[in-house]
Amino acid sequence: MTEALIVTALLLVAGSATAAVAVRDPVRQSLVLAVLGVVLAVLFTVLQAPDVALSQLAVGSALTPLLLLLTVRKVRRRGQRAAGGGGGSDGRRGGGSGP
Amino acid sequence: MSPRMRLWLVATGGAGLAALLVAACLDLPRFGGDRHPYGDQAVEASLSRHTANTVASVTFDQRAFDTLGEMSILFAAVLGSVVLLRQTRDEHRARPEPAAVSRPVRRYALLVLPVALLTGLYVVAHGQVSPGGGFQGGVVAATALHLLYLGADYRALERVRPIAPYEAGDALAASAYLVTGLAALLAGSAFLANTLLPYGTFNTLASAGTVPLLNAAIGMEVACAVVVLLAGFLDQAVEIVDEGEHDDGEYHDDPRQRGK
Amino acid sequence: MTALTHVLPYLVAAWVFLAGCYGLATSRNLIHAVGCLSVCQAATYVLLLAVGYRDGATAPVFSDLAPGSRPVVDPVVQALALTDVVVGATVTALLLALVVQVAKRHGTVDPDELSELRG
Amino acid sequence: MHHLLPLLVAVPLLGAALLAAGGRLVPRFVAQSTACAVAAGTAALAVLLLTHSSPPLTEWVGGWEPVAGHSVGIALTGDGPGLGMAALVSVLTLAALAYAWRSFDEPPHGHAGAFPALVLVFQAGMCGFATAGDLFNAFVWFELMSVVAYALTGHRVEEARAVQGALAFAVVNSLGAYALLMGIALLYARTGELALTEIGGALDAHGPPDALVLAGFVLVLTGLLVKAAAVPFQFWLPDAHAVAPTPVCMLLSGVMVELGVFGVWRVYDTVFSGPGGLPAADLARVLTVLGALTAALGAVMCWHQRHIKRLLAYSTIAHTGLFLLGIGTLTPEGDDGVALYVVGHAGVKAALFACVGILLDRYGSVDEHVLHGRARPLRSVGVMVVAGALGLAGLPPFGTALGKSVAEEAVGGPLTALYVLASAVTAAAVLRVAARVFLGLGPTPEDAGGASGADAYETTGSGEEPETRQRLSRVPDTMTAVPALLLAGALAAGAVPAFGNAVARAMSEATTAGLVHTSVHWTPVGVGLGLQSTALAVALASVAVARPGLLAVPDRTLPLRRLQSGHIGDYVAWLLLGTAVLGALALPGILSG
Repeated sequence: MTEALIVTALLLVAGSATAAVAVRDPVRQSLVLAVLGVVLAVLFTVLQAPDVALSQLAVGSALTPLLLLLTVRKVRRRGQRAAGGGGGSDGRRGGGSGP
Repeated sequence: MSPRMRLWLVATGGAGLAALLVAACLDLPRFGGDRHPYGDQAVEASLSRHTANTVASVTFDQRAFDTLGEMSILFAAVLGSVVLLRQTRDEHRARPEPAAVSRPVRRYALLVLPVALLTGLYVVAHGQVSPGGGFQGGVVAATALHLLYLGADYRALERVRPIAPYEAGDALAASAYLVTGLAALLAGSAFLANTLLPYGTFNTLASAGTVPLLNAAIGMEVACAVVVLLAGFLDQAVEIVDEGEHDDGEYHDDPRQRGK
Repeated sequence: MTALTHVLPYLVAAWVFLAGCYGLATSRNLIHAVGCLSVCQAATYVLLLAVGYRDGATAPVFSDLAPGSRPVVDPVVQALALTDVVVGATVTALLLALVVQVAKRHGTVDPDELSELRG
Repeated sequence: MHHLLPLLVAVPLLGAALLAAGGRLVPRFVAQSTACAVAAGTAALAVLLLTHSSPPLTEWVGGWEPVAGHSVGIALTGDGPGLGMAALVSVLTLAALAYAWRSFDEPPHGHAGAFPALVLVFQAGMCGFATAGDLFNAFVWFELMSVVAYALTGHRVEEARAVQGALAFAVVNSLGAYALLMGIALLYARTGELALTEIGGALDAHGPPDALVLAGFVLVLTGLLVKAAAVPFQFWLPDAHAVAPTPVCMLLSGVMVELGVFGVWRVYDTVFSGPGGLPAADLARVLTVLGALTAALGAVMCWHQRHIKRLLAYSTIAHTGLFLLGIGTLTPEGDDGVALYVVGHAGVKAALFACVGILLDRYGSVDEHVLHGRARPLRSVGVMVVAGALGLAGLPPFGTALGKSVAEEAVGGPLTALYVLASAVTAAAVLRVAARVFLGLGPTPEDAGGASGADAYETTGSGEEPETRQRLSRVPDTMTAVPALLLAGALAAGAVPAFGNAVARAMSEATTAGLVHTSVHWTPVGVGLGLQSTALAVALASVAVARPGLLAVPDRTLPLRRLQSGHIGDYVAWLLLGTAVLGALALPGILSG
């Protein structure tokens, strides 16, 4: 019984990790990463590591995706303007080495 | 390098590494094996110090020096992201408009907030007897504060969360951990030795000597650190506006739609 | 237990690590790349905890368990993994802070479009 | 005395915490003096411990002394090399903080203490790594110094290059750290130990090495070699070192990279050198091949830079290659030579970065072509740059020269030639810069306006902003005193005979428990080789300045430059390939054993 649980959890981890890499859109990726965090927490519980499972749940499925989403939001907010005004590569780049 | 070339490189290197790792996996002791010399001794050492949660004993007593390093990493990351996400000279702040929150959401958030905060504190306080401790409780408590953002709005969050005290709290918690360690040294024992307090009664809150103290210090450090980290990112995402962005004041996109 | 389950956890860890590396190398978006790096890190948790597992054992917490009554899994790897989780979160935060600044200063988060620092 | 070992970490950390908590309440002056005092105190402590490190100190943190030969605690190793690195780290930290006293002028609003606090945490991480006697603990400090280094590198967030370089640095080094952690987990699975010597003992008890030991070795070495910037893990280094604030560059190039080499030496010596570890021939092959490639690539790329900080960064790569070659001999002489070389190099390289920092703050550029002849008034700085270049070349009696000559004799054969060549080329590049920038020799470069020529695959140094609030009109005394003192230190390391012998004694006590006595002294051959590479450097530099066309063959090196693409995906791909190469290089001994 435990063995079946462990194998299932392991396969889920492998699957969701692969999905997290394969999904190229950062917003979707952060959702998949949240799922990966939950699945990892389940795996750790089955592996009798409740301490790690708790922190993985807090960090991996809440904090990290939240940070990723906030970053996406910041970057997108810039991107909208850049797409509209062509300000993508504005004059504040560092150096004279651009081609 | 062209993407094609890079792919070849990744394939070659990845295949080599994969072969190495698979060969190593086949040589590993089988999964679930019975030989854990260090672990068994750690359990004994934990029981000898009246610590019911062995993991807490390893983290805050036997290998407390690792935890010092880990705490410093967190401390450094907080300091680093404060520096990296600072408002630069070419940026200004735009006050976000207050957004209307539907009543059920508000009620839910304000109801859950104290519960979550208490849960966090409980988890911190019981680190030495049950799973959990400073890290887990700290993150929960810090995240709980951000329910305010969901339930009220960003301004309400900013009122209960002036950043400066949290930054100071982060640093003071780190100092508290260090001072506990130094106190043991001054008392004639080794740095971070768990010899200052009686080991107490097994499986009660007052057990395990200095473990609860270090646990509390970590809990405070983590909670403050997470608050400051999230604040830095929220600031960037919601308030700070640079030249490349919408700054005409018409931007009322509710961050919650994406932030949650 | 069958022979496969004796190594499966290790193989899963190896797979997750390599998948993360692949994503990191081929990423077209720096935010995505940071996500891939945290996938790589997930591999280290899995490996550590798999190494410390013991068949039929329980969690190393003696609050409702008489010491010595049942075997427990290795608490040391759990402490290591705990450290690792926190380290991972902080590194992610710092990397994302840098990505935010890259987006501001370069106007893009596509690594193919970053044209500085060559040669 | 051994109880004081953890203080090397605790004192700077406490200082940093106090600065972070109280930094906003005190004026900048107070924050800086506090930081300097803490760094100086730690340096004094490190030196004090160093004088008591014979026989080597061991501390079990938390008082977990071994019971029946085994401890559940963490071991700290206070031997000569470890404490020597800690002392070097602390002295350089003090130098960097003193240098930043006047020059580095950008505290984030309300965070006057943030920069010095970060530097102190950096110091703590490096000291912790240097004295770690436990593999996982070493990882923790390794990660701490990495995390601080990312933040410090990206400190000037307004600069496009700074944030890009910091990001590349962070991604590559984090991946390396995770590889290191995977390796630790594998070794733990086999041995059930974390203390370095215990892992080694348990490996030996298990029997001859197999694929698991190989994988553990490769993964651990990947992490350390990424830090040491060995080929093909080196790409992050020029990107990061070229953009980091000058005081940070002094620490990155002066000690952090060398700590990677130190880690390789320490881990091999304690974990893999026994019969259950990796055969010596394999490690020698790995280090010789990678070291030779690193030295050659670093030297070639160094020669072809015009961004002066980047040039110095590549010269660090070249010298790291030489260090790897030296420890790759696996002889006591090689170790002695490298130890001394590292000390001398730290002084010289930090001094050179400090001088370039002065150029940046005074003229707002670090481009060799743009600055042509403009720094004539800064005569003393010019003298120091030339002295530093001669130190790089290995002119006796610099500490670099003594260390290099000892290592050269240890490696022997064609590798000696590589030693002479690599050090000569890196020194020649710096001499060329000095001649053009401080003396205005040679024809004015055509692209002195700062625009890059037809070859766009190049990083110029003209886009850099001064680190002070405005360009300096007068160079503060602290900024010139620091490089002068550092150079004097590098000179003393070679000129004071007792120093070399002390280093040799410390190394032999750490490795062979004092059974093999080596002594470090000047030999006629060594002095001859030092003079030879200096002469070569001067000759190369004169030709380059007088006849720029003669040595400028960018076309042939273009493929090499194209590899340095600034693309994070490329760097990760190279890292994967490098791991596979490491495995392949170390494989023969496993197969035959």
